[in-house]
Amino acid sequence: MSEPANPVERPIFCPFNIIAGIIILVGLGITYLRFTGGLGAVTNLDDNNAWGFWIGFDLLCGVALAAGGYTTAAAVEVFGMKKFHAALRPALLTGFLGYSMVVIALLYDVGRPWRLPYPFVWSPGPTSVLFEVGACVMLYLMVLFLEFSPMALEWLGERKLRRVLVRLTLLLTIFGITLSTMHQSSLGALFLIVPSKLHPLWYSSYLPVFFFVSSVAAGLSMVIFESTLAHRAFSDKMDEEHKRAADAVVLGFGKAAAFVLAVYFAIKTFGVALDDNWGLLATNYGLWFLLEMIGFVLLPCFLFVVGVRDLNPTVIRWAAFLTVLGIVLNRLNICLIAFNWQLSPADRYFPHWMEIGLSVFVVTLGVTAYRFIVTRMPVFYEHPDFSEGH
Amino acid sequence: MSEGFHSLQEFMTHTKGILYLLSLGYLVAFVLFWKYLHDRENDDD
Amino acid sequence: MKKAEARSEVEFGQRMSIAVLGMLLLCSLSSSGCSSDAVADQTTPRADLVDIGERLGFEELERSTVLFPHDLHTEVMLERKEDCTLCHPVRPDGYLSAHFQQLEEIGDEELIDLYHDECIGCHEETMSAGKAAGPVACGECHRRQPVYVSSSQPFGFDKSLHYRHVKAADQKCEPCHHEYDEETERLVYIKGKESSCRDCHREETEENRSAFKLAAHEACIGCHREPPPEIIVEKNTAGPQLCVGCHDLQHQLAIEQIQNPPRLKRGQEDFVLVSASEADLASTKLRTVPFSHIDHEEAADTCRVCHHDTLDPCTKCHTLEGTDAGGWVTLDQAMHDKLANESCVGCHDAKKSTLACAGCHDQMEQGRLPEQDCDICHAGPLPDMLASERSRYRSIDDFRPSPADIALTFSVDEIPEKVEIGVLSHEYEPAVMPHRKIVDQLMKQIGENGLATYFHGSEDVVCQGCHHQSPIGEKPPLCENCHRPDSTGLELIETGLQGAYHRQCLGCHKSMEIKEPSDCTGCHKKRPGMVAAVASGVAR
Amino acid sequence: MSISRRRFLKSLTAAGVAMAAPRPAGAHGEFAGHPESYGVLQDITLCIGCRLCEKACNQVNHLPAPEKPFDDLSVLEKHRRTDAKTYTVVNRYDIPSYHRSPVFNKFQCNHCQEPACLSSCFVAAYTKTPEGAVVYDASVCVGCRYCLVACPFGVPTYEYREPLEPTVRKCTMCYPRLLEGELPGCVEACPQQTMLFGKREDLIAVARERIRKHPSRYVDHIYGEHEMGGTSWLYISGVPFEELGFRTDLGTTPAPKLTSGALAAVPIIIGVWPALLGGIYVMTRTKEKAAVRDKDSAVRRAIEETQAAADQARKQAAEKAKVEREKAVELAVKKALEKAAKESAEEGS
Repeated sequence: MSEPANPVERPIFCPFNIIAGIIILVGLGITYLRFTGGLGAVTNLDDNNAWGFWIGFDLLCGVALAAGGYTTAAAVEVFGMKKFHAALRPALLTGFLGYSMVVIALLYDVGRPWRLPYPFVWSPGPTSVLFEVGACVMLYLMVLFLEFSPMALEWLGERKLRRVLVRLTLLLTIFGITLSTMHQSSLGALFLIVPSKLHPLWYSSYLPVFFFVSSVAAGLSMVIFESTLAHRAFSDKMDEEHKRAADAVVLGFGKAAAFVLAVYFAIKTFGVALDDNWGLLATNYGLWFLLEMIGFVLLPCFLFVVGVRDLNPTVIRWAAFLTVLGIVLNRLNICLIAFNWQLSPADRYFPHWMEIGLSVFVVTLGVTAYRFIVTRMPVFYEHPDFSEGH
Repeated sequence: MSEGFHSLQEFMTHTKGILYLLSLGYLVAFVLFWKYLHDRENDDD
Repeated sequence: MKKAEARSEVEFGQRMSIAVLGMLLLCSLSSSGCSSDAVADQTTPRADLVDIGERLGFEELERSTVLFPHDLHTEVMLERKEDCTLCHPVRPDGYLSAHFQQLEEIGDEELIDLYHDECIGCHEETMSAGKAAGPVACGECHRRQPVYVSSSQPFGFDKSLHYRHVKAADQKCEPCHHEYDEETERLVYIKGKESSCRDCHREETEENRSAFKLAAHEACIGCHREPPPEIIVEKNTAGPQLCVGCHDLQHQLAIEQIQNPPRLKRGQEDFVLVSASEADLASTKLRTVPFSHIDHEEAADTCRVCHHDTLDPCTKCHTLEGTDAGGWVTLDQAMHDKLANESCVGCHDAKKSTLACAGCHDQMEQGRLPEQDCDICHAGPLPDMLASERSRYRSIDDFRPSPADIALTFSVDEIPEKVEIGVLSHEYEPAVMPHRKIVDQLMKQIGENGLATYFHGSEDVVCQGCHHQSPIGEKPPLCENCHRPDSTGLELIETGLQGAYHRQCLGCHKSMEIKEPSDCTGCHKKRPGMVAAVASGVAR
Repeated sequence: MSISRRRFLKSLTAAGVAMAAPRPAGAHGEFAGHPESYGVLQDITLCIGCRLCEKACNQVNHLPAPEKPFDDLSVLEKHRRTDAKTYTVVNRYDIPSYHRSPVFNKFQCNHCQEPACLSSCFVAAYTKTPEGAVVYDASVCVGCRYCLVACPFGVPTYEYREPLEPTVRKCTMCYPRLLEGELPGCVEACPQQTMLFGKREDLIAVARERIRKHPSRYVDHIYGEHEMGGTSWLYISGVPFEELGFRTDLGTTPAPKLTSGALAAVPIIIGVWPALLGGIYVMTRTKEKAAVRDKDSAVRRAIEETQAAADQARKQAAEKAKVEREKAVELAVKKALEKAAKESAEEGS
């Protein structure tokens, strides 16, 4: 239970730092261009395609992949599966950093970022789905911060404040899950208003439910995926109990993910049936839709099932990675590829390299912060003088 | 509440606005009600 | 652990194979979907295509229909010095049967075998003889992506062509017109009963009356091929025998048109007082309508324009209450339906869209029947006086207003030579309109048109083209009296002054397809340095 | 912290009274829009493509000068759309089958009765004015561009090149001019007066009358009467609308209704989720406690049993030992007696 014996001293100029440094420099350059030349200087956005890669990837995919926070918290705190307790803190950390990355990316995409609080303080537009998404993301960011702060306080040794926050965890978890359900589903509801621009195979009145169920699958897979990377990179930071629990977490979450993916595939089929889009499956977009559904929903579900039945964590880890890719593909499909499908190819949108560059910059910021926190704060191990359990 | 609404937009702005306020109030009330129910239970929380 | 691991390996292998198979099946399924998108679209237009599937009247076809290029085969046949009888057997009455290798109707099965044996057989023969031949594989005839597209145009037998045939047949009608004699079950010719082919030969073959399509081809091509003795034909200028001869657009335009061919005498009167049928006459109150049959024959292309079903008088089918034979269309509907080409009002209304008339009439309400105009048509004697007064009227001229009454009330020089429209000029110089030239042009065109002179009543009506609300014969008011410069319409009047000027002038030019002027400076020159009227700023 | 029962009941009654207030008119039925709202009827058959409307719009709104002058009609060769510097454009459509081709059509904001831009804006930067114009307020706009996404006609445009103060730009039906009783710039400038400005009901009546008067000139459909819940800018045309770049597949459902279902679910989730999760938590906790208690009791019982078994074993052992001792004593006594008897017999003999 104690701190690991000898934390490996990390040299400053190890390859990770160098690459991260370059990306951050490029990112800062893009930031300068963004706030001097306006959105047009840095993106391929135009009046036909108002939302591009930043909304499609950083926001939609970022929020979906940061769902690990509420899914793990639900499993451990509310459903009482204490055996996954080891995965709770890393998941909460990933969630918190994920949402911070989302908000940072939002600051770049929105025309006047300093006006972001306007809808809640100045002139609310309650009929807008974005109002609901904005409110929930802001509140959930606070909840995640409060759930993350015990780790920081343990590192800082603030005993009294930590005890108050620990007593609040249950309340925060329940409030967090409620908020997550709302904004994960509302991100899908954003596209309900444009049946004329989103391809009928992807547009459905079930969109909010699709987004929520797929976010649960994303959360579970992200926890598995993130634990794989963490064990490879920071195993020296992990105590014995955490390592031992890793496989249990992977199997448990793998089973849950298999179940959720199967449910997701079923309700997507209901979605196709609801609007009788069977004929569209024979078109080119239909082929792309089938690729997404079979290749990135059924296949990972199948791999999860195989991994769970054979107690083989590596298959589950690969399935989780495939599911994460599937979620990214689904979100990009809805926001970029199947959106404005009725326009001529000349008017269609393709991300500018600086858009992708900036997204990589934001992700690198997140990873660096993750590395900074994980190597200092008691994320993978229990702090010796706070080990009286949560 | 008395004046008529000329468009669905006005009607929804009105109703959704009240709904948000009500749900905010509900959340606070829920926590208080939870405590009100559980403060007499003897075993340690 | 060894055995368990081995088992899981096997199980894992099985599962993976199922997954891969599933993916392959999926790809093949969707790829078939893809190939259907690629369309070979170099289809060559042909006027001689016979759609065999439709021609044989099969309800639904197992494979796509065959488009048979008829002229292609006729040319090949001519090269080989063969004769049409190779495919079309001769009927007892000497005509070539329009059917293929059969004299009377045979069952569907036999038909299919007949076509397959004959066509494929002939193609194989020519192929074995080393010459180029048609397709033998199923897919090459029953094509999903047709190689040919039909550019066949319907062919109409108008007055000019009819007259050429009458001249060729030396004023005799026997060669084409016939009646079916029930007793002798033979075709006989009855003088004075000639009528349009379509009056008897309908869309579908009835018991002793072949469909119009078959009858027309058999009669026309049969005659063009071997003209009967009584037809004098110089150096075989008989009509075309190939499909393209009649059904190709270029060929149709190349047919020699005879201007106003002499009248076709079939015992029709020159002038009629149109009224309800004898039975209904007593119960009608409105005046009868003087109708110049002779003028209408000149104006109409064929008799079928009005006699769209039979050459009998309209009142036979269109009675006051309507009859089943008349499709329950009552007499007044038949005469006044403004959207039907057969009705008087409808046909007159359609004439208003010809270039000469469209200038004014396009602006006006379509098919409007102002109450006070009824007496223009209903000018004949009252129904109860009809019997006695019928003999008094010989022709339409008895009702046509004398040139004096309809003469222009203004003297020509009273009509302004030029009109300068400058009341709105701001960015542009005033526009100068060649008023007299326009009026003269319009009056010339109206004068040449019998319909126009009759219905316009007086020549003053020409002013109504632009001065459309001023009383006829009075000095027309200025446009801005009604169309106010600052209004954009919606009050009583549909548009303000600027709109009125532009709509009227540009509208008329466009309707009469007068190309110039092509831009604003064509009518009024631009005033240098002027900013558009709409200059007042709007807060950003 | 206990809320006295009386105060709790009092607050309930107060809430009840508020709910019973009279229901607003047209609460759930169709909405007829502002009675006096204006609109424009655009007669596409009259437009001659002279672009004077674009020129007027540019001047009236003080928009920057375009690259090509307004009387240069070569721009009509390519299909154009509005952008941040142009609120309206005229496009040419060559339709061979139509005898009066080419046809010109002017595109600008349609000022919907139920605007998608207003419904989607989370700072309510748009207002559907009683006069009918849909106007935009840059002072609250955050620049999220959801209105550009939501508008089915693709009307709002954005100043992508403006780094710090980007605003959305679109036709405002010349709202400031309307307030001064003037006509929109394009309506006033059009030589053909193709566009009729007036109350929306009157425009619909005029449009129907025109179609009735000239059945062969117009397609019998007023575009904008019902599309997306109805627009204030109405069109009548001589050519089917889809050939002029209009979208005829938009349906008649107004934009706010599309998202109202999803938004309605939000309060339900807020209402149900905490209770549900709280319940599950309590269930798992009590199960845990019960499990713990069962474990403890099971442990306790196990201990007692073992003790009982041990006591019993000890008791039995003790009895057995006693019995053996008694037997041994008897044996000893018996032996002693025999010995004594033997001795007495020896003495006796």
